[in-house]
Amino acid sequence: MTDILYAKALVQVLRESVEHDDRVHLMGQYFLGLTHHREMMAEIRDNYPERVYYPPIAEVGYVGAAIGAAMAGLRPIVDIATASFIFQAFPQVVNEAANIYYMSGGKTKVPMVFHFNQGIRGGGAAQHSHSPQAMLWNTPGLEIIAPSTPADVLGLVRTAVASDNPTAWVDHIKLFDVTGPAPEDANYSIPFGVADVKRKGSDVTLVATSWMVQKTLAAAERLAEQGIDAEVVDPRTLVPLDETAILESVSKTRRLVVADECHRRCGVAAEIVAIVAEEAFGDLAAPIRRVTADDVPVPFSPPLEEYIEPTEDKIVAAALSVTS
Amino acid sequence: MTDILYAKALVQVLRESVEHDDRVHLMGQYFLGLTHHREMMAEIRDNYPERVYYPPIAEVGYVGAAIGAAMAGLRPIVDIATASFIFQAFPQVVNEAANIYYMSGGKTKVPMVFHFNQGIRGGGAAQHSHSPQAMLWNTPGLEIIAPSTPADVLGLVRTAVASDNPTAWVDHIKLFDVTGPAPEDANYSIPFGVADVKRKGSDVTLVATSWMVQKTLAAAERLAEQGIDAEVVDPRTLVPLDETAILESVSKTRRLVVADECHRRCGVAAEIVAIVAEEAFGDLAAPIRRVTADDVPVPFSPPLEEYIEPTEDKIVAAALSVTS
Amino acid sequence: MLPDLPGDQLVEQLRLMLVIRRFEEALIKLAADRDIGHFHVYIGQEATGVPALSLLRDGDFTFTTHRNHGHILARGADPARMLAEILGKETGYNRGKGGTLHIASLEHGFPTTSAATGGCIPLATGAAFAFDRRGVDNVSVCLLGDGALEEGSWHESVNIAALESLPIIYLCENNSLEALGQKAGEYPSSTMAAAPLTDLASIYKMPAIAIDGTDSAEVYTTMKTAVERARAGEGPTFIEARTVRWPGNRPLWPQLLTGETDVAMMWDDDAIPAEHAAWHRTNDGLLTFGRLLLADGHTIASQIGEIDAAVTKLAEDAVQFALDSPYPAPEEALADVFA
Amino acid sequence: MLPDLPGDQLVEQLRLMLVIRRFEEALIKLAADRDIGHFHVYIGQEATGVPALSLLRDGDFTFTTHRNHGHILARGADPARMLAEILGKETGYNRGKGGTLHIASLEHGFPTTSAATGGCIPLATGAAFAFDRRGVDNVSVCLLGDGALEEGSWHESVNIAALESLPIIYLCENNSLEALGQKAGEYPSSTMAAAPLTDLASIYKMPAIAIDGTDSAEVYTTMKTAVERARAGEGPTFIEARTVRWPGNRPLWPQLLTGETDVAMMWDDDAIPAEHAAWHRTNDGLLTFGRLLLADGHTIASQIGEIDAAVTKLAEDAVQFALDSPYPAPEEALADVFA
Ligand SMILES: Cc1ncc(C[n+]2csc(CCOP(=O)(O)OP(=O)(O)O)c2C)c(N)n1
Ligand SMILES: Cc1ncc(C[n+]2csc(CCOP(=O)(O)OP(=O)(O)O)c2C)c(N)n1
Ligand SMILES: [Mg+2]
Ligand SMILES: [Mg+2]
Repeated sequence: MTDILYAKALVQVLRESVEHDDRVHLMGQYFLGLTHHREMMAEIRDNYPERVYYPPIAEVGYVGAAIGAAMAGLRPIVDIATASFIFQAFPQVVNEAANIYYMSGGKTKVPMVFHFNQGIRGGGAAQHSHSPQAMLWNTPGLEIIAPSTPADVLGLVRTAVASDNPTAWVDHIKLFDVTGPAPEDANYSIPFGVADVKRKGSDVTLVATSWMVQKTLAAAERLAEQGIDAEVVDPRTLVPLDETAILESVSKTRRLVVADECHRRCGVAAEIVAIVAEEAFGDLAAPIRRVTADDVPVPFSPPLEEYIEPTEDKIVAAALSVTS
Repeated sequence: MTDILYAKALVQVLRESVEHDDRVHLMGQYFLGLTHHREMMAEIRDNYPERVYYPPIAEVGYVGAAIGAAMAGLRPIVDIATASFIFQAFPQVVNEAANIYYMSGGKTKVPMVFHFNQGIRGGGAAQHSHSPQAMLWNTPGLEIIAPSTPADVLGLVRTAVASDNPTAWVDHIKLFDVTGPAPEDANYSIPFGVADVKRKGSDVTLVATSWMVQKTLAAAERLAEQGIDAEVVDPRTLVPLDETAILESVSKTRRLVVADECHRRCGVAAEIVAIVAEEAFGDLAAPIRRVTADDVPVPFSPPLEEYIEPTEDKIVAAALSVTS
Repeated sequence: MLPDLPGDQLVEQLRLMLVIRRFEEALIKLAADRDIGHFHVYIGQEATGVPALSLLRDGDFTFTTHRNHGHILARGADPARMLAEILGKETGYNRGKGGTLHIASLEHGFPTTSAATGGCIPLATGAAFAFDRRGVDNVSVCLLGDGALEEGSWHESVNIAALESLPIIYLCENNSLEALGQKAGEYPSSTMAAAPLTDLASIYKMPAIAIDGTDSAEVYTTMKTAVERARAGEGPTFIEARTVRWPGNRPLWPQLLTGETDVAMMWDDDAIPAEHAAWHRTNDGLLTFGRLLLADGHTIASQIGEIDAAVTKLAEDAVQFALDSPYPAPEEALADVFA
Repeated sequence: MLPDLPGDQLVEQLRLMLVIRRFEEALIKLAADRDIGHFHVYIGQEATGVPALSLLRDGDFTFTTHRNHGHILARGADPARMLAEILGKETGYNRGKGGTLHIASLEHGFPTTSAATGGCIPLATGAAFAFDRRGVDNVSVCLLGDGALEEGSWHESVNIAALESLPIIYLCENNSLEALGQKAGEYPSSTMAAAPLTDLASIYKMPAIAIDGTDSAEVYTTMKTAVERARAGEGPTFIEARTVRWPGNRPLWPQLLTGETDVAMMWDDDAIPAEHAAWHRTNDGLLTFGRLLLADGHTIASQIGEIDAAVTKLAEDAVQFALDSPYPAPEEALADVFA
């Protein structure tokens, strides 16, 4: 295990996927968004120029083409860049890719990955800050991964590329700068549906995904200073979801806070709360709390953006409110 | 109050809207889908031909045009026909209409209504059976109405047409055949954010929306036969939501079942459960139950479709499970 | 004119056209008796689909629409399993999960069928992308209605196909010419400012050809050139096949206004009823095809009669098979969400 | 050539072009000092926007894109409130909620600005629909980049505008001709098989004209015809204004590679630095416009100098105003979701 940058791990797993399997093609190229890391993609572009496709600004066209290509023998990893642009591709993602295998009676496979950079990024304003994962979770037929560390992006993307199903790879631009240990074993992969307890604790369960895992871990340290021992559970994949891990943690701590960057109404946090309210009602000793983006379009101005964001402070406050 | 068919009430309110306000234009014309009621639309088409626009098969184009028209002095009621086609228009509905007023700093209004027929309709299969209201609820900036009776469609649509905000009108083809009393007062309208207790009861709260209200009322009758007195709460508008009415009912019955036709994960039911789990934790005497569509694409075959649908039977069973 | 093919292959094409015709007629009759929901039939377009798709081979992919029955039958699908699917039966091609809108059969090169207008276009383009990148000489055929050209997915996809020189044929069946449906207050179609429709492809620098979709020779020859071009890596082609809308073709509730087709109309003018005579005489590509076969001596009336009897039986058996087949077990609804 | 307008109006157009130039320069300098996020500048396209939008009047609507600053300033917006918006301040046009991507000012006819590529096209078409149905003679102007023509929303909307004969002008600023960004591994643009781009409009049966976007007379005359046509109810027009991409125009991080524009380059060839001489001599529409004004005697060097000093001060004051302005109160974030 050596420490590695998330952005580097991302490029590494893309490069290896292209290297090891002829069928893997990258369609779109803004995997690292327009961050200063983006030039790292050159290593793939330059070594495998015929495996990287630069589409027109035509999301329903090229994302749909990736779906068609998956049925015809490729394993595309299609990049949608800013998650907000997935709406342009929704007819193909939601109404084609998700349905094909089922609709065909279990015959036609769609082995592919949709990558996008979601969330409140600093100045993205209303049209470039979406977290579409709740909408995708409301769409049966899509697997969903949400890595939060360099090791997880390596391990989850390897599994996603090997999967025979369309898999949405929820990524967050703010993660690119995170450094962490990553296994060097080229065969290391993370099975879908296995949550990771990123911090053990006994007083309160904090469930978080993607970039919010990083914020929640920081919040947990601050809670520790106040004598509260928080457990941080990262589901890592929303579909399939490791309900057991969440329920076990809640049965131990009897308290739950869910931190998630989707808008609140019908967001990812709503679903996790609903599962616990249905399945672990008797275990709870306090109301559940959601820490999410407020239900307003994301504003541009920095203080406004920060006001509506789910922050470390808000996670700490929520955890305190259910433990005191 | 005379009894009137839902389909008739729908046409009546559309016709009156066109009649009373020059700015109202219908864009698209499948308000009654392709049901046998559809010819009732002729009364508007024939009397106000210049107020009904027949668009090409171009959802992002004409739905977006309705949004543009709303900013420029019309009050369009745009029909998307089958709800599944709203995905084609998502870039405009989710990333334009919902954001414009906020993004402009509270200056530019978008007074319009989006109509669509959602849900499991019998043979719609995976691509024509969507219930997109959860996704729309996850999109701040849209008002959402979901009438369930002839009176409600009259009263809610009147308010929607008068509203200065973009409003999604969630409709369900199966409602068209429902008959019920409707006020004859032409000024009758229903304020947004006021739930309707469609049946008073004390043993269990059943929250339901749109077509599920009808099924839930039938389920409540069956529960009554078994000695269980169910209260049926119809929020009528999801945005704004009358949380108080739901919480008050739950504080009385201490039991909650939510019936909704969205897919389960991150659906409308998840949100209502989450609200109650957060706000009324202490009031609950039993786990909450969701009755929703199962998380599979909607299958074509009749017995399969029925198997995954939220049915009257399933509502009864869920209510029994939390009351016994 | 007839496609330039040996007589036996032409007779086989006639047989396939008749399979489609008798299948759709059987379906309409079945629907008159019971509520099987809505569906769209291919009657009147057989002379486009059969010759065009006869040029495909194993590994080629075809993407079709809500109006898919004829296309899939033209590639040799089993009418019984087709009808079973339409009735939602376990024995159907999709084991009941797809229904009429989504019939898929990988063995016949139909991986998925989208009933979202324009939905098939990016998918078909992507399959061609895969063939190109894999370096195989398979082709992708995108069958679309004229209405689908109104969708943005058309513009975005055709641009990609042109830029990447993909092995795809966009075969647009323009059946709007007698837009009965429009008059009846149903789907308006061809709400398109661009005319001719070939402009919608030629501007992207690809061959774009309008042909008479009831002229099987024209269909065959044009498609042959397009398929060869695609296999040779020379890029996409757009073909607009113009057909005359069959009088019974209500968009959702087709009716046998013209009656069941009497093959004797191929050789016996007296068999043509006065009502819809123009349709039978000049617009029905299937009848025209039969007449040409007869005129060129590739077949005789009695052989056509025999073929027709056989395929009529096939269609009847298909109905029986579909009716007799069981529904899938309800809990099957939860299976096959993921591979 | 110069637009056929009185001298004072031409001088005012020069002033507006300089407002834009100095504004964008000030912004780039400001961004060098502090992280204000990314933005897109209009430098090099002033000779398109200013004459084109000078033809609009009250009640007309303009829809622009991520590259909106120049357009809104051309219609008379206050540079101070523009810059305040770009910094997210309470005094900005959108009270900080929009930022550079979404500047909106109803007073100047900009109801909303979409930064989704192609997002403005249906909206602009819809505004024209409203003008048409309301029977007023206002027009809607849809400003779009060449890249936006790759989106399906283009095709769907232009078809609607053509069919309904809507009062709209699609003014496409093609700035891809020196696609520096593409080489630098940033946004590839103009990934379009159709060429010329006017084909993408003319097939829908509307006038579609390609012009030199640095030739203010051509811009003015073409736009005048289009606006008159639209006001008269004669339908839409497409104009492709070709500009040469300004050397400093990195898509997201523009740099003052060509330095701050020295207006003396209009009359003193020695003021032109060797590096980027071609740019300054022939490609920069603003300098060309100034030279023509001088040649035709509509102004003199000293007047240009005075105007430039005034607008430079305006830009400096705008920066100061923006910096001095307060941010909105954080809890303002929750306001104005609904009217
Ligand atoms: C995205 C979308 N919009 C609208 C529809 C409704 N619809 C079903 S068939 C049809 C007409 C299609 O016309 P065309 O493509 O010419 O096919 P045809 O039925 O004429 O063969 C329409 C609009 C749909 N299925 N999908
Ligand atoms: C739907 C969507 N896809 C992609 C983007 C990312 N993007 C922002 S600007 C841009 C280039 C646009 O090119 P063009 O329209 O020519 O405008 P220019 O910047 O050249 O003026 C792209 C692709 C976006 N904003 N929206
Ligand atoms: Mg058609
Ligand atoms: Mg450009």
